[in-house]
Amino acid sequence: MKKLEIIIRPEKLEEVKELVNSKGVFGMTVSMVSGCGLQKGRKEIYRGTEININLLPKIKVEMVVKDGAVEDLIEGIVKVTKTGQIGDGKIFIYNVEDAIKIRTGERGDSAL
Amino acid sequence: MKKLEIIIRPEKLEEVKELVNSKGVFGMTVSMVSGCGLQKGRKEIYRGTEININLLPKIKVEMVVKDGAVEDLIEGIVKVTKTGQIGDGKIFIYNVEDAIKIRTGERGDSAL
Amino acid sequence: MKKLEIIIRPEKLEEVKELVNSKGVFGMTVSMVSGCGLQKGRKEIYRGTEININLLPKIKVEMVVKDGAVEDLIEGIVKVTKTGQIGDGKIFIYNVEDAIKIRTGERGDSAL
Amino acid sequence: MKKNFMVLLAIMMIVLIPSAVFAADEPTAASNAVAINTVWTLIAAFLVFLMHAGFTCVEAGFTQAKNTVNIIMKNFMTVAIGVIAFYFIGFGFMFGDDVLGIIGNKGFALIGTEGMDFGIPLHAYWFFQAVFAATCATIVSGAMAERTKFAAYLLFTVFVCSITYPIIGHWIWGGGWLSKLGFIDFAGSTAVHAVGGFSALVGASMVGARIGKYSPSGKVNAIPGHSIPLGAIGVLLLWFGWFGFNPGSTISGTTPDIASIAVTTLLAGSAATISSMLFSWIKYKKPDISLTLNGCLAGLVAITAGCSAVTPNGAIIIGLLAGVLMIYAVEFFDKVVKIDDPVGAISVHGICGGFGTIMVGFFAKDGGVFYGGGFAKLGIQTLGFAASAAFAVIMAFVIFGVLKAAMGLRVSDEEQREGLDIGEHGIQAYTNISASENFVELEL
Amino acid sequence: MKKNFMVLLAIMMIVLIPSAVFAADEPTAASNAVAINTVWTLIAAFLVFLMHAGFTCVEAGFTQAKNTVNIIMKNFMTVAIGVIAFYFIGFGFMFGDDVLGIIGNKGFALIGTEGMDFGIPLHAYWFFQAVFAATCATIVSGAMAERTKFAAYLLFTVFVCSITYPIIGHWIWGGGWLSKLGFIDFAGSTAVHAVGGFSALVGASMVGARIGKYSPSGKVNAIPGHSIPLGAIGVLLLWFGWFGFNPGSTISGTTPDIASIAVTTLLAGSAATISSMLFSWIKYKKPDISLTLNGCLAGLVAITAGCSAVTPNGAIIIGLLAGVLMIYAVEFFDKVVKIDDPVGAISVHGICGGFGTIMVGFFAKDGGVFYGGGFAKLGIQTLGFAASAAFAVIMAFVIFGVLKAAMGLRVSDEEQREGLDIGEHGIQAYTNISASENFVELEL
Amino acid sequence: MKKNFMVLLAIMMIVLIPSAVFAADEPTAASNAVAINTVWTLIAAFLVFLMHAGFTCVEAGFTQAKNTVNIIMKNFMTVAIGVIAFYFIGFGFMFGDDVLGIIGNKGFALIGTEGMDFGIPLHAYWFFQAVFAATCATIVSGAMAERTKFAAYLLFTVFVCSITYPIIGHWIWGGGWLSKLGFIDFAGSTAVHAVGGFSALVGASMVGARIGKYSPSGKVNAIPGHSIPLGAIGVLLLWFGWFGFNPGSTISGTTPDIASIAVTTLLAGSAATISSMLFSWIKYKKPDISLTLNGCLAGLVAITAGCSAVTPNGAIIIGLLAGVLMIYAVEFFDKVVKIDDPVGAISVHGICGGFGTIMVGFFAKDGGVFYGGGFAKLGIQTLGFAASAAFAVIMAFVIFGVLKAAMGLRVSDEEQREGLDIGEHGIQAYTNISASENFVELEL
Ligand SMILES: Nc1ncnc2c1ncn2[C@@H]1O[C@H](COP(=O)(O)OP(=O)(O)O)[C@@H](O)[C@H]1O
Ligand SMILES: Nc1ncnc2c1ncn2[C@@H]1O[C@H](COP(=O)(O)OP(=O)(O)O)[C@@H](O)[C@H]1O
Ligand SMILES: Nc1ncnc2c1ncn2[C@@H]1O[C@H](COP(=O)(O)OP(=O)(O)O)[C@@H](O)[C@H]1O
Repeated sequence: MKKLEIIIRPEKLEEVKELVNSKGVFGMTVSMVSGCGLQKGRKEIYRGTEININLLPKIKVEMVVKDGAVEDLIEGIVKVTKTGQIGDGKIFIYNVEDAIKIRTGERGDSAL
Repeated sequence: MKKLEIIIRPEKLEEVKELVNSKGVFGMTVSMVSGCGLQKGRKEIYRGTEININLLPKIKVEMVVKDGAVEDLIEGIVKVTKTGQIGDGKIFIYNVEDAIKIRTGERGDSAL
Repeated sequence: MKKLEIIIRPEKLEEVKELVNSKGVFGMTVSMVSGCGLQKGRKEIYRGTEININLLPKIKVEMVVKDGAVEDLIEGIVKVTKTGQIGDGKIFIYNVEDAIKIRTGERGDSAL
Repeated sequence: MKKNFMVLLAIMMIVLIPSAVFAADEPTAASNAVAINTVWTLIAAFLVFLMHAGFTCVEAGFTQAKNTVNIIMKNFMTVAIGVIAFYFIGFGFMFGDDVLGIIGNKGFALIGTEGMDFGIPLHAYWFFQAVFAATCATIVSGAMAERTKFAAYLLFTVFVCSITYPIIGHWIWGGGWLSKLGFIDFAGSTAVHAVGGFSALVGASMVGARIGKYSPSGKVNAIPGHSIPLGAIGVLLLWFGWFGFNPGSTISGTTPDIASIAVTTLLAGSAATISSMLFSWIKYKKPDISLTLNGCLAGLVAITAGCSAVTPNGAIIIGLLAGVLMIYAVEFFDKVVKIDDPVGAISVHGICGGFGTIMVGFFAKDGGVFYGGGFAKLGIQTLGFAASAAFAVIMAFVIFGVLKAAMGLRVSDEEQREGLDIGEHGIQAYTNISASENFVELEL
Repeated sequence: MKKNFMVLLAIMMIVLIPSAVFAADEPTAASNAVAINTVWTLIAAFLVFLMHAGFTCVEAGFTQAKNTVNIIMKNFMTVAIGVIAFYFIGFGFMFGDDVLGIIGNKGFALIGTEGMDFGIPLHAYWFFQAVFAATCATIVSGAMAERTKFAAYLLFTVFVCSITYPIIGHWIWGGGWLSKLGFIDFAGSTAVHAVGGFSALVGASMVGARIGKYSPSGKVNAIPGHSIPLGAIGVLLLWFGWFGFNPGSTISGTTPDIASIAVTTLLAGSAATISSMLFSWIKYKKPDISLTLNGCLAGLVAITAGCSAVTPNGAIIIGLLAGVLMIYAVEFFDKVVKIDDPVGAISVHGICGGFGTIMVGFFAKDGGVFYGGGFAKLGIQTLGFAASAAFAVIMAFVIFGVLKAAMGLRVSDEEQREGLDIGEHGIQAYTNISASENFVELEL
Repeated sequence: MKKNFMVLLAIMMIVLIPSAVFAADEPTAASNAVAINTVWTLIAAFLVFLMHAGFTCVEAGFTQAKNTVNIIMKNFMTVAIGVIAFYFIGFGFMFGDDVLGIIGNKGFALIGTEGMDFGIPLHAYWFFQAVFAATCATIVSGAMAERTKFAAYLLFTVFVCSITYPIIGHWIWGGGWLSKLGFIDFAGSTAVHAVGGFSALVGASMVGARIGKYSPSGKVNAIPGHSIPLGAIGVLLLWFGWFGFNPGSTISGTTPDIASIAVTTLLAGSAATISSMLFSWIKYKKPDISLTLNGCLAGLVAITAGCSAVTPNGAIIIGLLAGVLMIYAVEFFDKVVKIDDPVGAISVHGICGGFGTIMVGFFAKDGGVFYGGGFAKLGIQTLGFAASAAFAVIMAFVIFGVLKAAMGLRVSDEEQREGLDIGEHGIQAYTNISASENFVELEL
């Protein structure tokens, strides 16, 4: 099992959800995060004083999937989330040692 | 060291905290997330138009523990968080390569 | 590639950002979390009734970096975030199997 | 309000002319006096209307975010339903010709009102009374918040504004038996607040506590409200509205009483704010904002009965006591009798309403115990409060009993956990993210 | 407002003395009557002013958090710009001497106002009219929210408050052709609300829908507002302000009409609240708070034309119908014509404004169809509404057309996605964390 | 307010009868005039009361979420403490018989007030003055927000409302030396706003800047407020309340001045809103909402002194200038003298209060420089402002100095970082999640 940790622009979440559904993956966990990278934020002015906003809103999608599903998913996600502008985000891949489905107690791949 | 990443229903957090305390684990990090899985959300109507709410509020609890503590904790957590209804959540287990306690600089198991 | 997962006091975020910039690391993802550990929270009183607040606000910083950069970063981060009081936080290190930069499709170290 | 015969007589003496003589031709001193009284009463009524915004904010702020839509809907519908119920039914029971000292008999839908004379045009008087009526019901919504079925609450409102409140109002202000006894409840510590508060007591106890309020072990848990700023804005709007509620209850702008009533209202509210802040500071080590805000309301509720009868110093003392009494009352209901009242409505309106009514017996410049008036007035005040509260309790018991049997008062535990906003209204109060072409709704 | 000649005559008959006779020496009945009228008009105007807070809250609550600063700025600037534009230009067009029944010709910057007599001091009259004027423009901001350029909106406001509204206002209240025909629009269902609503219709359709509102496939998506409590506070403030808007439009506190107008306003709002709640409950299975809040406003808009002309029962019926009509209108614009109106301004103000104006033809006690008055009044009401709406549409078309050509109406898609707060004002409405020596700003 | 002898004389000439003659029997023109004045003054006072809600919202919105409970408590307690302090002490110093032009000597706790005549019932006059008094102290809370000890602030409030404000108020409105000189400060640009603003200047500099406001390197950091909507609602409520503050200061509803004062107040606020928006747009590239909201207040503060003395055009010019001046003042205090004022209170109330007072010397229709009146008036205006500001500064210096020595003004750095809500009140303003049987409190 692998975990895909996908950092995307907020407005791309809906498309990722649709893609993922179409690939037969059902579970995912989403959170609101802030990020910076090459995209360096922007300057704002508040009451005449500059503020550097260097963390921009992003969405993090976490998905634990079977080993075999990884490559296909990555390809699909890159396709729907890419705009070509900096700030598009990243996908990180981790190994997952085990998974437990609380409702049933199942473990391993069948817990997904 | 292993990390348990536990996705639960929001109302189960308090019980998890109590359980974990009773097992002698002290550290954990909690965040608000949204998730979907088999539980598919619900339809709402706003001003006459349907909205699909397919991400439901969940709580993510992260806990880094010694290798030996994993199985016992899993068992306990499943017990307190299981309702048998879909939407109960998952536990994912990851390997942690190292841990540092910032206050003391200690590393490894003694940093937990 | 390794992921550093750094739990710190909220007021230390700015210093971590500066440090990390100075080390030539550009990407990071930040989220608001709540945590407990040795620091056990506090008691509050609401309308005459006690409440135990045992989850305190923390900031989680996630940074995926090249293997070689890890130790130097840890040292720097510990230096700027340490106050010596309990509640300073932890750094956890995970292995990252792969990374993809969505904008370009690059993978591995060059995706960071 | 007609209050009692004496006030009525006084007003009539001042006016001395039928209200129909409203500047038909050239203005006269008499027609101008009617105009001043009308303008005053209407503006006061507008301020009372705004109290509904105050109640909405207080109750929403002091409850959880997941029930915010529901509590707002309850408060908002209370105005609408209360006004319509009072129009078709309540006003007639309250101000129609007296039947046996108990109930009025005409004026339903403003029909048959010829000959009714309130010193100002009937519509102005009716308007003031109508916005008043709805405040009584709205008190109940706060005490029953976060677990009561929406439909059940709405039906209860219909009954309170049609029957309970108008009947007690008739006793006190409509020429009924209490007004004949000389019972003083100038702007409604009993008629509005205690009636609301004691109805709330019955409602809150019949619907049961919120899940999690009382642990099986008997431990009492706090469930903090989700927005203190909302609660504070609400209290300030209520205080503002109270300057319509109390001074406006003269139904006359040509009496200097309006000024002294404004003064007692201001002083009592201020004194209670200070005493509850200090007392919470001493008792719980830190000045508690939620009790201080409640304390202010407690003082205002307490002065409402006697605002025209006591001195400024009397108002300050009543306020100081009410602020402290309320804190004890909150603890008592919360921890001893274990009736779950999320916003403290029973203590603020019920207990302090009763307290304020009885204090008139002590502090009335004219006839109070402390002014050498003996105990007669005190007796009447106590009787009036007790009878009204008892009637409110009985009525609430009957109405909620029937509703409970017919449809149930309480939402399912699952709905309660998820929040009544989703369960009853299918929407949440706050939406955090919403971006992108294909609309994103995150449930955070 | 001068309303029409008859009302004007009536006021003058009552006053009978030039307003200059304002208690120069000793007060007289006549000078007191002027004082009462002045006090009443000013206080009513203050309440109308507060409606701007109401609009601000409603529009902010019903749109997304990322556009909150922008919508607040629009509403806030509308007051300021509207007042100044009305001072220099609008008032003169509206209330100057009539030219061909179409436009006024003096009183710009309050110059040349000698001889103008409104029964109360000129400044009091002007003040009331000025705060009124800005409400008309503010309606448009809601319908065009979340995608319109700030500068373009501001310029539009200048024109509406200088030209569109004053000219139509002249027709109806300033002695123009509609007032000569006997058109009844007491407090402005047409002059204010329909004019605002139909301008909004043009604006919303010319600026186009928000990204994501209509999927390429034609699917209609909902974009929920970010804060229901804000929206609800706004509606309650608006309702409160409406008691200045309608009863204050008498410009006289010495007429008993102020009371009956307050009553019809209260009843129509309540009835519409109830009907829209029930209808949304039936239609969508749950009582929808956002439609209920809109429903209340729909009832208030609808009664505004006839508030002094209909009976309480008439007001209730008009309110009940408006509450339901508004829901159909919202669906119609949202799903059939696909004009994206985030807050429902077109339906509430445009449609229900027209509906209320026409209903006067049926429900006017004096001359309405249902009171045996035949169809003459109905015809005039329909004509008056149609002419005003048509003129508003044309003006909006011209003004927005020029602005679109000159500077564009719509922000870039990128700015819209990120939110207009950042794009237009460089700041966000809510800041969640901020701690530490080196200031932390998290964009969460 | 008594303002000065001339106004007092004028009022007495109008009234001509002791205020006791308040419709004892049949209403007369004289008794009606008193009633109109009383009704007007009370309603104006109610609006002034609501300004406390405005201040609360503005100060809470423009500061950080972690200090929201604290700032609300400060504003709320200011009303309560201010009123009680003014009752027992302040009123006597302000309006008792004049002693050497400096201080009043009776009327404490409303004792010994026989023979005091303000043209309206004493209680009405007192009420208006009492709600006024508290506004002065509340200005200070904003400038010292986010780092000041709660207890120290409360004690300061007691002194301001008992001593500082009443003494200066006596000079200006109570028959003291400035009123004898003919100093014009109609509704308190100096007496209320500059006194508050200059006290705030001392307080903010003595308590020191918030952690993180100024980096060791000298860099100035911005610390954005947590809720713009709250701030905007606050400004609109303040503007609404200002229509009580300025026109109500006539203490008379029978003078046409109430209308022209309302007009100047509306125009100055609007003009300042526009000028500050445009100026921030030019200077910082985008229209800044927080400066625009402050700009509106700056214009209102500036017109307060001369609202009855200048023309509408004069009001517009004063407003335009104040809007721009305020922005320079904010920059000056923020970046040059480095006094940390989170809400801009010093600039808005202190600087624009002084500016407005002095502008009367130029723009007064009667005696202003621009109306050929020479420089005498200008001199008196400048003197009056300077003397009052100096006295306020000295008093603040003494009071805060003593408090600092006795108990400290500033909370610990740790408390400041965590937020004063937890430190001083043990509770947070917003609670996000709360669910389940065993109550869950997430500190997010
Ligand atoms: N090394 C990293 N570790 C963790 N998160 C990262 C890292 N690099 C980028 N991110 C996340 O990805 C987001 C997009 O990265 P950015 O460099 O701005 O754009 P791009 O990847 O398109 O060049 C960042 O805002 C951050 O949340
Ligand atoms: N494959 C997955 N990867 C990440 N998170 C998941 C995955 N599957 C489920 N989850 C998380 O667990 C929650 C519960 O899952 P769900 O399938 O609805 O219930 P159950 O596990 O009881 O069948 C989801 O809301 C989601 O947050
Ligand atoms: N074992 C753990 N697993 C996950 N998070 C932890 C763990 N231990 C500590 N944390 C996080 O680190 C924070 C600080 O830990 P704490 O024990 O309070 O302080 P310290 O590490 O200085 O002794 C906690 O609030 C929690 O968020």
